Amino acid sequence: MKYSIFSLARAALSGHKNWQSTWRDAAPKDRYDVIIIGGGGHGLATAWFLASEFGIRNVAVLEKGWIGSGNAGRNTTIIRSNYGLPGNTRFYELSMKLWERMEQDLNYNAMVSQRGVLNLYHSDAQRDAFARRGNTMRINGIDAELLDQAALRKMLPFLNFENARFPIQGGLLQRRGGTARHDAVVWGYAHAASGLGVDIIQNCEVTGFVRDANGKVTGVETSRGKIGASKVGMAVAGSSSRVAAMAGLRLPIESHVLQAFVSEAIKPLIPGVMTFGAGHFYVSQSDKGGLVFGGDIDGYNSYAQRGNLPVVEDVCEGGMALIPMIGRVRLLRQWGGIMDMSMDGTPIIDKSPVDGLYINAGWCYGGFKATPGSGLVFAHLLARDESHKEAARFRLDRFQRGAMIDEKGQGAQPNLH
Amino acid sequence: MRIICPFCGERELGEFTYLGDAKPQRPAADAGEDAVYDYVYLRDNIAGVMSEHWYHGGGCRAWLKVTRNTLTHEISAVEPTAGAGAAKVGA
Amino acid sequence: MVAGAQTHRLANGGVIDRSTSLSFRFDGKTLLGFQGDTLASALVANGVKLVGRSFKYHRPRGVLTAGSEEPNALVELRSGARREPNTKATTAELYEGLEAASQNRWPSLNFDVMSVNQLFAPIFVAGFYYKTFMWPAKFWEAIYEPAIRRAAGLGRAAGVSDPDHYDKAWAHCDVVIAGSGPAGLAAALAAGRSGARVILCEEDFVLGGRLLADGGAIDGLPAAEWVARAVAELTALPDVRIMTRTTLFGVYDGGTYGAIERVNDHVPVPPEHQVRQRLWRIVAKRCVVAAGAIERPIVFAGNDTPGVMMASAMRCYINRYAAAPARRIALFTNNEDGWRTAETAIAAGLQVAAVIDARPDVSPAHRSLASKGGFPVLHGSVSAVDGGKTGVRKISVALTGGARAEVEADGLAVSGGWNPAVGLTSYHRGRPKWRDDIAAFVPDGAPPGMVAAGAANGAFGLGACLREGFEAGAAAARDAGRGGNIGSMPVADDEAFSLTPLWHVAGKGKAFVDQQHDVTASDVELAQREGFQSVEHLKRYTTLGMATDQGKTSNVAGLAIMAAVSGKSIPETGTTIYRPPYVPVAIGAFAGHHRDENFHATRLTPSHHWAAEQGAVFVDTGLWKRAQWYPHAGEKDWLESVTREVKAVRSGVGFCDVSTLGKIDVHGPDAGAFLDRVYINAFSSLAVGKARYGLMLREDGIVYDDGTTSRLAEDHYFLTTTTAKAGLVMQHLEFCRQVLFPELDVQLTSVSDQWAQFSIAGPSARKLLQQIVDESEDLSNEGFPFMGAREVKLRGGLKARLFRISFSGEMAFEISVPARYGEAMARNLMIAGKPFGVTPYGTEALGVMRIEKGHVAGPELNGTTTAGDLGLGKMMSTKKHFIGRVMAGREALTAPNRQVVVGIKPTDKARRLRSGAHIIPKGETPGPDNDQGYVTSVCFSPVLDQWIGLGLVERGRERIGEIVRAHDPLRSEDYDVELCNSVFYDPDGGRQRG
Amino acid sequence: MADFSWDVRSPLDRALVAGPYGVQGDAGVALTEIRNFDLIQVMARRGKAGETAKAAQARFGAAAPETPKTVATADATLIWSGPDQFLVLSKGGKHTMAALAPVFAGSASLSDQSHARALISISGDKARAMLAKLSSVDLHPDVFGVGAAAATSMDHTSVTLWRGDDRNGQAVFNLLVFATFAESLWHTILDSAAEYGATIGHSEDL
Repeated sequence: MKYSIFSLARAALSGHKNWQSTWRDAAPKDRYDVIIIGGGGHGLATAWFLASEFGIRNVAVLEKGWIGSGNAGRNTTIIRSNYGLPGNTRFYELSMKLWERMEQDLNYNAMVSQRGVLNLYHSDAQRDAFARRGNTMRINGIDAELLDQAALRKMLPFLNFENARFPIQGGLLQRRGGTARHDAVVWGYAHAASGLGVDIIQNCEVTGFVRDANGKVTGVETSRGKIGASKVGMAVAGSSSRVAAMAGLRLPIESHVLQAFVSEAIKPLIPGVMTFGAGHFYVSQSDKGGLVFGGDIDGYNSYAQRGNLPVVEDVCEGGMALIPMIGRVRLLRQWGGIMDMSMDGTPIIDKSPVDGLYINAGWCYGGFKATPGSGLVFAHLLARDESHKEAARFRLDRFQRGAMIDEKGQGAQPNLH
Repeated sequence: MRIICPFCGERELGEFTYLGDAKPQRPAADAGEDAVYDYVYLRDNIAGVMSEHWYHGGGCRAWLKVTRNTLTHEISAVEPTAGAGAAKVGA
Repeated sequence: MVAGAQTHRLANGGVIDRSTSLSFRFDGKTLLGFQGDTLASALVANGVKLVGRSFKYHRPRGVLTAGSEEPNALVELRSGARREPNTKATTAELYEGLEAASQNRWPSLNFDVMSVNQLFAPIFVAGFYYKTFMWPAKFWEAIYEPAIRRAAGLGRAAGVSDPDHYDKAWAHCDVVIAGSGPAGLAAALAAGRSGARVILCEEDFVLGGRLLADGGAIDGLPAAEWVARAVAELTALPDVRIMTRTTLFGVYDGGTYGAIERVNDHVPVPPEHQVRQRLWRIVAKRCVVAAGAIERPIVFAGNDTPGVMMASAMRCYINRYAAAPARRIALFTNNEDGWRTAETAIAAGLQVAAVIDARPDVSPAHRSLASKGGFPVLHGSVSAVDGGKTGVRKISVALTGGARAEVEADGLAVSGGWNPAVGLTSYHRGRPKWRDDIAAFVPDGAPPGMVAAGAANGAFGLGACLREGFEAGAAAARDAGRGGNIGSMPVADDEAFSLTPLWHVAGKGKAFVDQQHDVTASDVELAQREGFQSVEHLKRYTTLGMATDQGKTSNVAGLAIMAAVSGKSIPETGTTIYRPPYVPVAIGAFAGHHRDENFHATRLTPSHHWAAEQGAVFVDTGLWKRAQWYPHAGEKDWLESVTREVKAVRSGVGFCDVSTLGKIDVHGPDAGAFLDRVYINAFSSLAVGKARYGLMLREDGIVYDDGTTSRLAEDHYFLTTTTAKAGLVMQHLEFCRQVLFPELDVQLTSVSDQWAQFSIAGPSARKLLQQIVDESEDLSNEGFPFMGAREVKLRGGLKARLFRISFSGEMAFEISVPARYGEAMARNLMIAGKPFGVTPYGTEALGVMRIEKGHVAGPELNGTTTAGDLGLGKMMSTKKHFIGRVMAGREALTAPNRQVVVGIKPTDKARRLRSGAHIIPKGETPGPDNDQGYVTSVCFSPVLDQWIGLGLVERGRERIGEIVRAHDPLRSEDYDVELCNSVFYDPDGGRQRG
Repeated sequence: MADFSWDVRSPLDRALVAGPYGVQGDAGVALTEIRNFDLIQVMARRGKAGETAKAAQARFGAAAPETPKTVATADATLIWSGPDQFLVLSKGGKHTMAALAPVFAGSASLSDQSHARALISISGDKARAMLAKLSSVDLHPDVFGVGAAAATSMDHTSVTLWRGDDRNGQAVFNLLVFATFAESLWHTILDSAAEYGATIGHSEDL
């Protein structure tokens, strides 16, 4: 049933008894043209693009738990394309353009909300770095504005302009940035992909790869039996190294925990998304009214999906330093997601050294905003066996060649990216 | 998390800085690009017990080798690195 | 306004101080309560039934519980800057002058326009918004979302800076105990007696937990008396600390527990010098969770009508607060415990209209109670409740066997059994396990060192609570190595326990599972129908359990209903993951003292206060405050001041405090060999008494840091780092020393704070210095040539370190004196320099001169540049191994088309150059393919009398003289610039050699 | 020829205001800055722990601390500061760089820290309560006794904390903080002490 206000009204008459399942909960077939490991946003988007853009519909998405149970359902829902380095800039803009049409493409309201993303600066050096980045965006046809303090005082009078340790000087604004309802993105892609015949298989954990005599991957072993495939793509943020290891691969990736926080629901207080340039804090307010905020990763390798107290304090200190009016607003929930941090802070989308296995990994904490773009370029790679032009720099061998894409300039130390 | 520094005793996480996996050994001076690439970039990224380098910068400034489970954060052993307490070598 | 009478206050009883009556305001109406009341109990005592409106449908809601699990009775507490949204009336302590307002209604609680939402209820089902508001795309931000956002949310935040203070503290103990009910007190007694260091946290402002409401007899004493004795005994123990108004909200790695103490929330305004709340990090060897259990509702049509209340809450209001939630009470229970409410009501002289018991039969004792109290016992379930915002009027009962009955009452107590508070024990992803005998989840897989006891562990009898608590306390103390005599265990009888699970009564009308989020039983069924069967999907799709009560009263009922409709068992269905904090915690408390100017520490240079006296303008660089420039009267802007300072240096002499540079003593026989490995150039070959510029790479071949390092003795080097990297370089060098090269005999010490260091630059620098150093010191070019370094004696005998190094390009020195002389040094430089027109200069002038000289700094050392990019490739020694050497050779890092440092100046001398402008070939349309680099650093050069800069530009050094575009769309600028030699001033360096 | 005055200024010279602070009445905390001291860091060289210990024993008539504690000698306090390291705190020029250099020649490296730190002495019956806001170290008397020392952090800043001899029945905690952080940390200390009432002063005596 197509979703609309009319179908909703019709359904209401019958007490909503006639709604079908949002996606088909499929059982594994013997083989598929393409198997995607990972039923998160990236995996489901890849399946949808394979079916809708490349006409490959004999596709299965294997999810070890329930779809969206990984980082797709744990992030702080921010979308933006305000990157500064070649490779990132145009890829994230490709993704942003896909966000802008997602709901109509999928017939599912993911609440894509372009309320703006603002990065605050507190020193001349930061301003200059933002100017460089903003100009890169503009040269690539992406919207960006450099605001001074006066403009910010008008726009966000509640920021701490008066007695801040690091006074706010201005900010880099991308008005097209914003947020999207993370779970709805997962359900929307599942809904649409399933509608095109993609099998979404939950509670199906991959336990190994099936290889032929030449070492080519020809399928996967799973908790629900062996499944054959011509090509296997992995989109398993938080488990990339573990899955790659099943194929004997070591990746330039470390897994770290990133915490996220939500406050009690309050009436509208904070307009868009803002990031504090002098501390570890960024925040937006959800449609439900909760302040959704976060900061830095906990800083050490971890697969435990929970955070530590010092980081909670660090993040709230940033919040109070920037927005002293939130002191009495209460933190409602804290949780942690596992970030696969690459060695330069930039993702890897490439064929793996193992024939038949394709990698989509190393998103650090940039994964959510990349969901539609990642789906498209990964589908392109799987369908055509060559990189999409906007993902050509996300090659695995870039570290051997010295062609890192290091926005933060921190080098091969993932916990600093 | 609390780390028992072999020199200072049990201390709060905030006193320590993390570097990463302590297993990769720095290749010899004459090692080639591949060996150094492997050392600098490739990680086992262990889900389980891992040996790590931590720096007690907020305390005695010793670099430590910490054995920690990345699934539970449980710390099973902490020892000084070779150069921490080097005045006692040979003694 | 006349204070309302406490119409529902019982004549006697209660743990309240009737001698202290408090007046307070609710929605503008002045009411009275007593010391010892919560806002909720005071409202109950005043007969207030309607206290709030629900999230989505704006349905009228009353008080449901008497604790932190409350979903409905949320208020905006206090006013103005102290207004605090979503405060639970059930935990807010009453104080004189308390102000509270109901939330999420307009214009008033009684008449709420948004309650029209109920008309749309048929459409506003779970997840309806995912199915609509999609067309046209633009309308989402413009129309739909703003409307939804305004409607959503609950209370309003103050909207202005929080005027109160918060702080944080550490506490250490053997055993921390959460909860001071029978189990918690027993645990504290056992542990305390054994000599353990104990911290007992109680979120309430009175100790006793359920004993306050349900009484009972312990060791033959009335509960209240026993509690008093226990508390007296604990208070007498030196190492036992009792913390009331303190909630243990989280457990973190290594036995660290988070607790929030509401130090002054029970007074209108915190006293001077005191905080509102304090965050505690409690480090404990063991933890006993005695947080009790939460009574769960039964879901039936109209179960959200004001006047419907948890049975245990009703007992609490009657017994603890002597406040009657209703005068004629009906009870709906599926278990033995619920009956206590009927007993309590009768004991308090209230009417019991009927007891509706879902179980096949009730005990003889209760039968006689019914006949004594003259009320019927109806076997069946409540199918509907009649009554609106004025509260319960009539209750329809579906009797076992199909008949129907109606009961008239103004209050309905509901007991669906008890859920142990499994939050704390589940925060490390331990999944609670189902126990059929009590039809509830109990803790399992608790974090190391933590154990649950009493009701929190599914032991609901008073005797069992005492037993489990006492044993847990004793065991915890033992594990912590305390062996003292624990004395005798407190004893009490165990009440009978019988329960017939009942989650949902089918019926017409909305039956609420999550009252705050308006999630109904049919929403759960819809979720199941649409494939959201995993409990996590259920939660996310319906928002069940995501409200401010964190689903304490709704989660289990919700998943039980999901289990029923999906034909699974409850344990198969499982629970969602439990997340800290156990109760919502103010963000201000997590921040503590670290806000405003205390957000981060501040570092001051030795001459800071002197510079302040001179009227210096300071800039934040990292944690440092540095003098940026020293304005003179009449100067129109910073540029005029900076230009004056630069000219003064270039024509005469100036000085600048450069103490912020990282300074490291490198000692030991292998110091030279060590530096050879960390720098790309050689230092073992550096002669004693000489300084050299050094460059460090990261292991990946990218430039890490730079600075001058001097050899003061065979086995002693003095290394300097950039201000920004000082701490990181020290850490890196210690890593090299301790981990990479442990075979080298080298010692490192930071001496950054030991030395006040000044740069003295300009043609007259030597003349000035000669005034200050002892006559015996030879500063001539022969006696102390360029790049010399040595100790010198100053007039008056003070020893200093002197370096003949130049960042400005002028004849310059850096001199270090022990820091406590730093301020004197600045004053003396002014005195000594007077004849030469000495001028103190700040970081801006410093920056101008380094750009004029083409020295690279932070903007060029940006973590992505190689030595070659910076024009320093030749420094890379080919004769030795050093960190970063191998990776620096990779193809992309040595490619001919890399962006390298080059000078840039606008062709129009009047043009201002800006950092961040991009470099585009002349005559081309800017695009990703011809974006060849950008401007990294700019300044107005007094020497060249124009803006100049440095940039990173593709093949820049091969393109000297080429005219290109500086493209700056952000600032709507686009102009021609010339690529030029990065050394704008005195290229052959004659001036600095003097 | 101009004549110069080389007056010394402690890093707390401006921030410290002698007298009462915070809540009036009986002060719960006493804060005293100790000014103008000599502080030398001694770092044993590779394999030279034994020789360094001998040299220290000979010089101070007491063994230097090898674990986190302090050793009080006739005219100096030796404070453990890390593996193979200790600080020599003294007054009146008895143990300066010049004096100690020959003592440890060849066995240890010395670094002058006399001006790199400010020294604050904290006592009073609320000293522990106040320090609990600043320090994550357990200062319970059974755990942190007289002579105990810790290289630790306060407010994300490295400090050296040790417990001196009790003064009229009350514990005394000594705190070495980095000079450039001193003023900032001092204000944090004052904020922490305000609710207990503090009495503030400075002294030239250890």
